[in-house]
Amino acid sequence: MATGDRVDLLERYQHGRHRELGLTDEDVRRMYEVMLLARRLDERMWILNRTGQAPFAISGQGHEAAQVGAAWALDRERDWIYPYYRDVALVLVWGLTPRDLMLQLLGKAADPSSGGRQMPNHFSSRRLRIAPQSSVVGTQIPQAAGTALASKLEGTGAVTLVTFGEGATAQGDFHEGVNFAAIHRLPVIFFCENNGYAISVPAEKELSVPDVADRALGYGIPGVTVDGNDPFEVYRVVREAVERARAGEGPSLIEAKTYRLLAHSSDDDDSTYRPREEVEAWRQRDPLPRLAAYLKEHGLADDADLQALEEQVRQQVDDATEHAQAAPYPRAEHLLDHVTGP
Amino acid sequence: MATGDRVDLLERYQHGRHRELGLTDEDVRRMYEVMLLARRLDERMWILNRTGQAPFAISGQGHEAAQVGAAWALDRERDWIYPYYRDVALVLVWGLTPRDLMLQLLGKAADPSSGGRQMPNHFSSRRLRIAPQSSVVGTQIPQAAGTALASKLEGTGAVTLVTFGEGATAQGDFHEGVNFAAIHRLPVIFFCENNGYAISVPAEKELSVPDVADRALGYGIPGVTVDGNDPFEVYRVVREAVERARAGEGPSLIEAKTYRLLAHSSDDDDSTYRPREEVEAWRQRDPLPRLAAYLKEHGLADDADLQALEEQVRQQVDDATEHAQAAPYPRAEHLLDHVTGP
Amino acid sequence: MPVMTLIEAIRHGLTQEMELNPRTLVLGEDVGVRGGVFGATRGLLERFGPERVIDMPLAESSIVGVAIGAAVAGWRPLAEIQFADYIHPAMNQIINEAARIRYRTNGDYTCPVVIRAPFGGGVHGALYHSQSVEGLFYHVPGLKIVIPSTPYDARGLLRAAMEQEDPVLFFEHKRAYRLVKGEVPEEPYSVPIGPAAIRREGRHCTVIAYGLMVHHALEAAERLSREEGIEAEVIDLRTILPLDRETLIASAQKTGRVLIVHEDNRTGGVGAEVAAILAEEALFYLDAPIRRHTGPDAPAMPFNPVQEAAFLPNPYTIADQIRELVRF
Amino acid sequence: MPVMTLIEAIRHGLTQEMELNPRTLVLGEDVGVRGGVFGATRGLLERFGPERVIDMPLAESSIVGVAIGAAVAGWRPLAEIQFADYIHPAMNQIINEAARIRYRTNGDYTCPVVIRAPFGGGVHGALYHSQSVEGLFYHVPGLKIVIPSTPYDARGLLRAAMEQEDPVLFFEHKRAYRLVKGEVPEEPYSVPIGPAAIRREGRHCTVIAYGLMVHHALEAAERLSREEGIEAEVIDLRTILPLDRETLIASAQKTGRVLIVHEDNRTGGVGAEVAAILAEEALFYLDAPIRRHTGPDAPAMPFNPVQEAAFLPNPYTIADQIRELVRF
Ligand SMILES: Cc1ncc(C[n+]2csc(CCOP(=O)(O)OP(=O)(O)O)c2C)c(N)n1
Ligand SMILES: Cc1ncc(C[n+]2csc(CCOP(=O)(O)OP(=O)(O)O)c2C)c(N)n1
Ligand SMILES: [Mg+2]
Ligand SMILES: [Mg+2]
Repeated sequence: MATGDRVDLLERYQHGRHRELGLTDEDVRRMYEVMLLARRLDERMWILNRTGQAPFAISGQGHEAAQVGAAWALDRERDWIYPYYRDVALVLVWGLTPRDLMLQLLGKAADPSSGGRQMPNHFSSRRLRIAPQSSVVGTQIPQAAGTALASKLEGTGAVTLVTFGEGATAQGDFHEGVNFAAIHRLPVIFFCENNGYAISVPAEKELSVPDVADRALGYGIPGVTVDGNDPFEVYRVVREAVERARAGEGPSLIEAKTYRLLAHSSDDDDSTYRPREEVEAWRQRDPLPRLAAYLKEHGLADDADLQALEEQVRQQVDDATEHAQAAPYPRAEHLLDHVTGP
Repeated sequence: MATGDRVDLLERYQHGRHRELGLTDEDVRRMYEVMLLARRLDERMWILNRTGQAPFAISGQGHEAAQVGAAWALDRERDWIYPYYRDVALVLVWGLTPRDLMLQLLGKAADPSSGGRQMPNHFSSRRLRIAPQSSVVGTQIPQAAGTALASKLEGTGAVTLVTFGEGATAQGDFHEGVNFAAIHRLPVIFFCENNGYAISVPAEKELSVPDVADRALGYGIPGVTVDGNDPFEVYRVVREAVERARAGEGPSLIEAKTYRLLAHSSDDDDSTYRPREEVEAWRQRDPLPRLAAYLKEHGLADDADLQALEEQVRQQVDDATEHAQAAPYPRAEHLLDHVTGP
Repeated sequence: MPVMTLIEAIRHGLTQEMELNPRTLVLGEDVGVRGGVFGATRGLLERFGPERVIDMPLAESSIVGVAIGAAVAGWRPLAEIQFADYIHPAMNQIINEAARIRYRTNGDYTCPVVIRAPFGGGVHGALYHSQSVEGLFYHVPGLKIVIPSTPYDARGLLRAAMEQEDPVLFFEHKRAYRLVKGEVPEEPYSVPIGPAAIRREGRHCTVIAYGLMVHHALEAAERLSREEGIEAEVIDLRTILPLDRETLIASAQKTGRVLIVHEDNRTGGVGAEVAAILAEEALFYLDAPIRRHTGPDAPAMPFNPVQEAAFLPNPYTIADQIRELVRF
Repeated sequence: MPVMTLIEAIRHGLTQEMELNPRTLVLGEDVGVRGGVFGATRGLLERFGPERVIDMPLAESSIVGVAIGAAVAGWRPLAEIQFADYIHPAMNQIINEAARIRYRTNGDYTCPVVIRAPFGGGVHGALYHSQSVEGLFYHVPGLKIVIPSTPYDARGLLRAAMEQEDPVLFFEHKRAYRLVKGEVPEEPYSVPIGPAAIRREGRHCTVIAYGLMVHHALEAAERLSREEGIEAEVIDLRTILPLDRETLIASAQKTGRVLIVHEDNRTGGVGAEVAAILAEEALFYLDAPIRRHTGPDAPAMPFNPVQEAAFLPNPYTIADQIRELVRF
């Protein structure tokens, strides 16, 4: 996984890389802002968990660049996403708010994704075209193909982005979904956030090929591996996939190599299965300071700006936390609502 | 699917190809004999069906060379097979008899595979290391990986051959089984009898790659496409796969391109979905006359020998038919036997 | 009104559904050029084209998964599982996904997917072409399960399934496909999901059945009426989930004697729930123990004709059960 | 005798099983270096090596499929499904394959696969980490289903499961893992699959439960005995399939009043079959309608504490039910 270093090198030679990709300065500032918001929100969730205020937390820390890079390549106004539980940054771009996420964390009635029924980070919104997520790893993949089929039939040019970890690619549903999408050249992007582990199981025990992108070979679709901690590279390859998809050329499989900086979830202890040096090495490639450095280097922000942003984000996170804490739980008498319609 | 022609050409230049592969003359005669027996048995099954004596028949006609070529590359004394419903020739090599198959066709108590419980061509024998087959397409694939895992742990060098159609490769179980076997480098051979259709669904609607063998790419294992109507070529590539497997180098995916000469089963009518010209063209490549010609060309048999063989096979088929017809059905009071043990 | 077989009524219904709503999709194995292995989708491809009539790869989980994704995006998928015996690879998508989408989004999303599958035995289909699988699903809140026994109901229930917003399992008895005939209106109509039908009134006992067994029960009841003066009430459940509790309870209270008949395995079958409901709600009206006459607890139906027949309830065995029940 | 929690008894049992038979394999997600997400397999990898303790890819169908293939070849796989909620992708391999192999080969093959899975709620696990799934399987002939409620039984039933030749589903209530403690002999022993246990004798009514609910029922029964003089008999099913009909019938005949308690959804749950058996076999002994006190027919348990608690039977609600039953 030396991609990170390679890109760092490249960066020294390619000043203003974002502009070459057609991203405005404002885009980059916004990207950073979302990544920071996702990170701080996520950190707060863990604090709430560790202080006994939230029974569970699951982390996207480390994955923010991959998510934001992908999100920026899509069209929030018409495209669909099928996120998974690490996609805090992705769904923030898509329109869920910090309050929404905190309401779900605490199981409150106003949680727009599930009314306090689902665990944290189970995102859903019909209005925002965020598909209804479950916890069952892999099931969303054929479903995303089904949504892409609908878009194809409608001729709207809408694209579906479906995300998952590398572990999910061992599931039968991954194969069935990609196979169907490839046969029918559906406008769907299979976006794998490869953090090297499925809980404790390392990639070598989940795959027999070096890269998840190699799996694309069996379906005759493009498979691209990209440094998932570099939002611009991710943006670039996803944008290409989006163009292909909108042009009717079918699906792509994109693998963003990244790392989760924390344990799998608040119930996990990763110290038994991840060497501390490995974690430390990846901390050095944390996408947040990296993008902060880029902002400064390219004159998009100075230390004062970044400080102000931190402050603004902290307020948002505080507000979301307080709002969610004050919000009521669902009522017991609604337990049987929405089982079926009439 | 021009492989057939290519090999026909080759044949003209490679006299005695079987000897180069290490097959004796006797091997080739025996291969032909099994293929012929499988064909005539299969034909009789259809006759019994068409005359109302058997409720169902499902055909291996056209697939015989692929099956016999593969079977010859394995060791009947220690290797395992997970056959599917077209594998009449394969299981004949493995030790099931024409009587056994006819007993199952007619649902008789003495059917050794299932005691008259399963449909025709559902092969099974613990003694012969023929795995217990169901009708559910694809389920045998991870099971075969499990058996190969056992063999690996036992260190016996035994190899597992699992067969299926190209349609089966769309199933999640195909992916999960191959993925697991590839990760653990298990001694298993995934042998696809690609006849171009899953009932009526043509390969282009089951796969998005030209060859089933391409699916191997996603697992980093060898994928080989071979003319399934040429028993020697099949023998050659399977033998290579067997050697790899026994040497601990892991699984292979082999695709034998072939064709079913009849409808999917006695309940099917293929005239709606297969152009007659296509069927006719494949009839020209029928592996049986092709091998008969080879036998004659290489002085392994003359017309009289072939005639005698036909006669001997006819007697075997007659005997099997009469035996099965005379055999009793299972008794109603055994309906609940073998649901579970104590 | 034209007379149709069960399978014709379904074909007629599928065709009309495709006409009525341009967002209706048919998807399954061999549903295109082959028209389905039983012919249920014959003619649809020619009429509605390969965009809306999709021959799926041999992968049941994706048949349902793709249908769910299309439904989530506002389409109306009509998925076919070629045989109920092969619905198992899709159980995760059906139970963990389709059935929970409305609930898990607190009603924001619905998942209107209709999944048809031929089920049942008596056609020499053996262990994997004879299964009854409703017993595996009627325990799943969020689903609706429909099993029509007549062509009229088949068409009407299909309409009703397509009119509402929940996932529906629509099981069609394959031996009834050509055996059962009846009048079917040309124009679209719906038969509501939920209510059972009293197919025959009677005062001596209640027979509760569904699918092909309704016809066997009616045959038994007619014979017993003619020959022995026993008047059995025969109820056709039609909908397995939700069950029509009121009709069942009322009939049990009236006759005091209840026989439940199904082809599916006994333990944990639909009959268990029916018996439980009656043991809760009508206990003191019962003059005889509740009886279940069902497929036995064998994994499935053998191929050979002797054991296949031994597995299946038939008009004679049903008549025997009614006789014993009434004489209790 | 050492005192262990339920999870310790299981870990102890798994370790012993691996020692007792060198053909025993443990396979599942995170069972290796991580020792299982609940710690059930902790220490096994170190002790028995990666050949026999296999971290499987995230693919449940292959976990069971590979286990079947190993069993067919004479091995003894002990598969773990990380949460019962994720057993659904493996339903095809369990129901259509494992459960039918003995039957479909007329006894030539057996399929001795033991599949463990933590189930049940009350741990803020929400819709996908709280499910009870036994109701989806007890309808499947060919399977055995075991749900221990005590550490002693957990160890003994695991031994029994490994001693016999059929596929066994072994469900462990995850909230009971650390909550429930008890004595467990050091040496291997088995508790037979099949018989229920009468955990408390009583004459006023019978409470039938399994898993964690046994403990809630006992708590309710003790309180009612102390405070109100009501003596409830509490039966722990232990084995869901096959059911111990004799014990259930005898107790129902003795007390005349029956309450069935389970966490699983009501419709089509194990309680339905228990009620049906009693309505068939003990009808005229019943002095009150049979009652079921179960999880409601919601797709699964919500995350928020209010609705999670509302979903679950507890000692207070069970006591209420007993009171009403006895006063009927
Ligand atoms: C079908 C299924 N099996 C098991 C689990 C338990 N589980 C939750 S996340 C996870 C690991 C997922 O790994 P990966 O797909 O790589 O995603 P990551 O968490 O690493 O981002 C497992 C085993 C599950 N949720 N669903
Ligand atoms: C899981 C499952 N789904 C559907 C079927 C019905 N079915 C039986 S054979 C078949 C086609 C199989 O095609 P392929 O794998 O290419 O094998 P072939 O019959 O062509 O040799 C189908 C759909 C089945 N048996 N199992
Ligand atoms: Mg991962
Ligand atoms: Mg084929």
